[in-house]
Amino acid sequence: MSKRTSKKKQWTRVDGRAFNQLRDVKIECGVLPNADGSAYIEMGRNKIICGVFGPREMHPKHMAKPNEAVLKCRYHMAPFSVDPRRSPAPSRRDQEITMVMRSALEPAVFLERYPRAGIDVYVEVLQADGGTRCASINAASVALVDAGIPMKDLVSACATGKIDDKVILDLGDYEDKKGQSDLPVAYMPKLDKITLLQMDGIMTTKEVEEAIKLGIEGCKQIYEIQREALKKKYGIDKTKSEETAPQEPVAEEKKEEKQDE
Amino acid sequence: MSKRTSKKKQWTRVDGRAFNQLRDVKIECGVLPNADGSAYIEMGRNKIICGVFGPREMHPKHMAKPNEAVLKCRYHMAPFSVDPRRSPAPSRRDQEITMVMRSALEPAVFLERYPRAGIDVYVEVLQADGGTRCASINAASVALVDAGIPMKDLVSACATGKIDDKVILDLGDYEDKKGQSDLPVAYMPKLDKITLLQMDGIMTTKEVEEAIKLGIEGCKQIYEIQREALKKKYGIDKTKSEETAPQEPVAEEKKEEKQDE
Amino acid sequence: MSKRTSKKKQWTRVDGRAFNQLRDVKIECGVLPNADGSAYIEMGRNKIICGVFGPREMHPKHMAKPNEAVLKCRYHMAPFSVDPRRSPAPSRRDQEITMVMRSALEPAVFLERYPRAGIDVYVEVLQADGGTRCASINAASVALVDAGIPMKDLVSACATGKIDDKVILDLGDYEDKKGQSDLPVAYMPKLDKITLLQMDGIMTTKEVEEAIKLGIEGCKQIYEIQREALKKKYGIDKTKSEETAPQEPVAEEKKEEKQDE
Amino acid sequence: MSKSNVVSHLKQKKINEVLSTGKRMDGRGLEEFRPLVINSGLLAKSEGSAEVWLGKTHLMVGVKVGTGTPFEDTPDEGVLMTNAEFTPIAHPSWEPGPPNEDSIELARVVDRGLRSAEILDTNELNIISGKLVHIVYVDFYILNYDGNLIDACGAGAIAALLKAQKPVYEIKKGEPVLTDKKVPLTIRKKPIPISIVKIGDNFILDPTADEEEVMDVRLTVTLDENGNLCTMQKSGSAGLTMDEIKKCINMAQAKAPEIRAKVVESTQ
Amino acid sequence: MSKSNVVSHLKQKKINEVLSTGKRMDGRGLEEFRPLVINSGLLAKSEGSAEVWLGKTHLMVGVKVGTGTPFEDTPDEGVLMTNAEFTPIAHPSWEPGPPNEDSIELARVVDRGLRSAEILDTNELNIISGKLVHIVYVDFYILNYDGNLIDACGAGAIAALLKAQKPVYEIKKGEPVLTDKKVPLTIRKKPIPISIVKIGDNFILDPTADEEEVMDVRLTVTLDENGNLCTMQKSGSAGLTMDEIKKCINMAQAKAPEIRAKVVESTQ
Amino acid sequence: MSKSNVVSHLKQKKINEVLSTGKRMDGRGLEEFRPLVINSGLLAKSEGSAEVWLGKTHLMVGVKVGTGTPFEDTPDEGVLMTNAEFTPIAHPSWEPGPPNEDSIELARVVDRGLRSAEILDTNELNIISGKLVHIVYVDFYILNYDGNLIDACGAGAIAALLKAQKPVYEIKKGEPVLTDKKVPLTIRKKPIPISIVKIGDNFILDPTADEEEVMDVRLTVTLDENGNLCTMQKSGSAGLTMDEIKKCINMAQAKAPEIRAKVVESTQ
Repeated sequence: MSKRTSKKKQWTRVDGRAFNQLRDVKIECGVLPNADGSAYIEMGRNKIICGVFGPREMHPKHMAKPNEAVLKCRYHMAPFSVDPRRSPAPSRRDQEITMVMRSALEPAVFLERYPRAGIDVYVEVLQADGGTRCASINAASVALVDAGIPMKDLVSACATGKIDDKVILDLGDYEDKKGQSDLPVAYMPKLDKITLLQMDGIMTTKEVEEAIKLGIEGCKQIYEIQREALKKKYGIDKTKSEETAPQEPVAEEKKEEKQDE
Repeated sequence: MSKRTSKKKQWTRVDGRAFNQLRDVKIECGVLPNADGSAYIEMGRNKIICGVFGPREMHPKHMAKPNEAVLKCRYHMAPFSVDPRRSPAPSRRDQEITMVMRSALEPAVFLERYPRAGIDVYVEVLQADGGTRCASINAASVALVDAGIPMKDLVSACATGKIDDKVILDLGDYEDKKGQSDLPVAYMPKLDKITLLQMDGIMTTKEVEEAIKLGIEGCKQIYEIQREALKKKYGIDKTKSEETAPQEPVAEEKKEEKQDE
Repeated sequence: MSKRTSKKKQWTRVDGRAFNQLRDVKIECGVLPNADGSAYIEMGRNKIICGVFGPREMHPKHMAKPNEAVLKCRYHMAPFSVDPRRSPAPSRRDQEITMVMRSALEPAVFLERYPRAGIDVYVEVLQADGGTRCASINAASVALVDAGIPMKDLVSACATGKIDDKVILDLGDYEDKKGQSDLPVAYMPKLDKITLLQMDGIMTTKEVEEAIKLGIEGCKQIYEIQREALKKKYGIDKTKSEETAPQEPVAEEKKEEKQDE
Repeated sequence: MSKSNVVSHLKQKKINEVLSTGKRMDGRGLEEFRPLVINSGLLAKSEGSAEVWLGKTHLMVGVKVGTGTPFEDTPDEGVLMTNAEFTPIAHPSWEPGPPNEDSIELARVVDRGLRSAEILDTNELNIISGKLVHIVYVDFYILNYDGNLIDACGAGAIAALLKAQKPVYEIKKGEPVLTDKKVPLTIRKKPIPISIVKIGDNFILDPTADEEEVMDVRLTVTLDENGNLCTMQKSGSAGLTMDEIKKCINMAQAKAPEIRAKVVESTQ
Repeated sequence: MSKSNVVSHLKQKKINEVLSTGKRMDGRGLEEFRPLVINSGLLAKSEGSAEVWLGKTHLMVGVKVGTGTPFEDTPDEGVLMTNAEFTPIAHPSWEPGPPNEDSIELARVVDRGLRSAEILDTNELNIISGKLVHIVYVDFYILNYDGNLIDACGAGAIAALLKAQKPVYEIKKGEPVLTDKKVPLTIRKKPIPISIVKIGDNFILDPTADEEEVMDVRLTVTLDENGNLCTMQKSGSAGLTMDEIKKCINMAQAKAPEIRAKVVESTQ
Repeated sequence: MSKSNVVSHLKQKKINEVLSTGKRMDGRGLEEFRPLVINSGLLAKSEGSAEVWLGKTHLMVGVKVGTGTPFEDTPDEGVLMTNAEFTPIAHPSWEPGPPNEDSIELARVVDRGLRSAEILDTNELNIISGKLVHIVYVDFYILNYDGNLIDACGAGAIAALLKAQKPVYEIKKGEPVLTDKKVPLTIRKKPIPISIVKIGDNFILDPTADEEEVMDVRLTVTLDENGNLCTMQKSGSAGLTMDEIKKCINMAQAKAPEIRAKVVESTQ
């Protein structure tokens, strides 16, 4: 660790990225014909697909809430997404990620508009390359908009971490494993709120603050990519405003019609 | 395989049967006092018992169908039925056999006469000797009649297979394991319809046709044994006709009384 | 076994107790703020805690009985209660103990006073030292009273066993493992009824009778300790009578208020 | 086995009335068993087997002898495993699925009787110390339920084990080699469980399903051929006095030799 | 796939009407497949993979090559394991959870086709006799369901296996040592399943979800490149005559080479 | 922990009113903990143990040291396993059964704190490379739930581990032999989790069950004795600003040494 300063100049990342550079991110929305909303994301070598169903009747019924919709999430990995092959049964890690993903998305959704309903957000990881939870949140956020769910903001997520005592953005699989710490962040850019924050490994308070700030910068870049993906499907904003987040009234009308069926 | 013709003359089966000869088949009906209908079959060394319950209230209720009864099946093997001992938990093979058994029996049952009801067909394999799915269908078919369920026809089943490039009837356990292919058939003789058809192993189209025809011949023999078993319990047909399948009006009356209780 | 008579004089127990002497027993009641009733017992090195909930709505509803409450029990061991660590999933032994515990407590409870209700008795073994089922029943009995459930009598339990052909009271872990037989007894002293009786190992009829009588003596001692524990929480008996079992009318009133809420 | 409904209440009343005359619904005396028929050895693919009828109660017992690693604390001892399955054909109310409380109690009580009697010589089941031992599985498979499963299974277990054989392994260069030979298992005891059921003031043996439904309490007493007790198990939601327990033990003592004789006879 | 409700009944009526004109709801001919697109090898972390679209049916096939101990009775043979997962994103009515009856049938039918054709040389998958063998996992992952999963998965399995590689082990002093090398799996056959569905009096290929919902019966016929049958599987609640079965086999014989050609093409 | 019903809504209103006065329902200051009492080493049959009371929250921590085979990629390292059980005695609404989402999060957050701090020297837990290692199980057993389980379990884990011992193995002729000796585990760090809960505009420490029921968001910060962060975990259905996060970290920094001191004191 004493080599920190001396090594600074020649320090490079395994894939040649700058410390504050994201991996390539590609998002496509509306990829699942049977889902109400969907999105596919590639973030580095991560390949993740998300389908959203709802608002629909809550199942099981006794879990419904009288004054708001329940956002049900499920983070799941394909057996062939990792090496060696994994069992399709959910692990404790999967269940924890399911929880934090829900907690990252809930603040962005107008749940109170659909009392007694359920909204299902299902994430399937087809290939994992470090930072799957952040990539999943990015896809889920776009899929929710695609499903016409009224949102307060998009949720954008990416991880930061520390390697060789240096705080860097968006660790890939290889960096993840040799990193000193890992700090995933989800962020709502318009509302300026952090909705996911986890950390493992040893960091000083200063490093944590640095890492969160770096993470927020990353999230802002992802936010633009998410907006582009939505624009690509739904066309240029009528308002020509900065806003690519869902036009709520329209989305709501769409939903109400749906419920009238 | 080039030896096919030269070997034809001296070819014999391990148990001395002719190529188109069934193993000994013994069926007894009404063996379970607590079941609405039941049958026990020995087919070679197979020992299988089947109990039928219903028509009765469908459980769980939400699985009931508004315009017909649901035929629920379960194929299950005793831990001591095979060597080495097997776990009592159902395997994927068991679940597949459950499916094809249901699909083999459904065409023969007047399900539309009992809307919202459930009919349970439970098969328990006490000793397995090759061809358990066919033996199970034979027992189940008799047990359904014994339960007074109105039937369009009996379902009779037996397997054919290929050994030493020769198509033969009703493979026993030993033949099953060294056979080149296995082709179980279930057949409704009066209606001339095949209700179960599976095949594994390599066969030409011609061999498949030959095998199915041979299977149908076997089914017709089993049909007579099934009829005898029913006659033995229920006495000689009043109609003196060929028909030993259930006299539907009687069977229905019996059922209606039952439901009035 | 031929040494029985000759060894009688110098025979001693591993912890120096007399043949008819209990291990130290300590019972405290009302230890769980969230439970309707609770008790903690130390019996030798056994450390067991019991919580009672109810009478409350039966869950699942279809298990409710129209003319009495259902007494649901659960005997459960902490992973760290034994050596080596055990899985938290219930074993067949746990399920058997659950059954006999319920069967030991039921005769003492006025179940008919709470039709359709459920009463949950949950036992958690924190440290096991032989005789956990008896210690659990002792705690559960006190916890039921603490919950205000009207009782016909307290249930007191302890095991007897045979070591070196000698019948002794309240076997500890070490004795349990080298003993020739084990005979747990639960007993209602006022009603003079045995509500739990199990035995394993070889015993003559005479030895069994001797063992049951010795067990009853042990139960009577435990009964006093249970009464003391209840007195300590609820103060001296107003009636100054022998009875420390619950004052039923009071207990019932308390319950009725509860149900009116 | 709940007594909660009206039908059950009427059944209880009727059964008690008949019992008070010293007879049973089916005409039996209070301590009389239904016909017990045991066919042993009829399953060719099991190392031992018995088919048991006790009145309309009908079940199969299968004994399979496999191999496995011994428990760490008993490296030289084979293992006995007992399991009961309540098949859905045995009773209209029995659902398919994992073992329930009743089937666990059934297996446990019979199992404890076999273990207490040390019926098998577990050292004889050793193949290679610490590495490979025989595992003897005794599986009960209930085909029709009409009460008194413990006694029927207990009797069937002895019959099936008496006929059971184990394959012989030879050790060549430290490795086990399976031979074609089979030798009978050594059966050291013949423990027989007898269940006594109390209904009202009456004590009866071999209860039917109806009698079990309305019973107050049951005591199962397992006895070996020396008249010693191997296991006891009380169940049901009532208590018993000391005198009642003595009475039950005496009833079991009187009946066990008769059942044991039938078991032995069936295997000859 | 119940036909119990009114909507389904109307759908059935409509589909039958259109079929009687010799066409399908989507304009296809009765024996015409929807566009089949296969991208193989796109998952870098799997030893083999294929993404399959068949119309709106969309799925991934992942092949992973791991190691394990062989089965006792085949100590020199590697193992092929097939599994299908119906993800909840694939259809609004599919719940997350353990495999259901349909996903088990799907995996079983494809698996039986691969096995019957002896697609892999299991001896080639041996590493150390009796101790270590390769295990080849073929996992189907359904992303969007619009019917005919068996044919789509069957085609995808061949594509994924054709591109799959296995890591090479060297044996040093009797111990296996993993090297950096990878070699392709030997694929000995290319069995292709073709499912024929009967609706009313019409036989069609490549059914959509709507067509499967109202079908009377389905026959799946798996064929190898010699035109031999490897597997058949009838499902659905109706029967078939001998002539109908012959017709189905002929339809499958006619279609399989076209599908096989697309699979092979996709891997080049 | 749903806020959906009327009772809960009134509770929320009431709690907010009191918080706005700078106090809590039970009279505590916003950053004040309830009394923390830890009894360590009281379970004689565990290798380490601690009983923890935090107000009415009551739990046991048991440390067991067993053995097992190491993971393939870390053949020289022992294993730490953490598990939390929510017993049905701890709260009227807790049902018996397999671990739920909350108990998984509890175990995971504490576990990640211990791992990040590299609390155990996993190489010290090696017995025979690639074959046998110590496995250290830390089990949390919740006996009464009144909020703030993470902090209570985190403190209890350190107390139990500080007192824990592992049995000593000697290697004789390449085989491990268990001796009578026991030596303490080397505990390299003392990470302490502090959970900050936001209700309305107020940030509080050590929330009760009622406060957790109405909370907007929780941030758990685990700190080692150097003031470095080992783990963070945000949960709850609201977001936090950067400034709020800084505030939370500061609150945790200020409180952790006090809790750590109590833990250490309890083990002396």
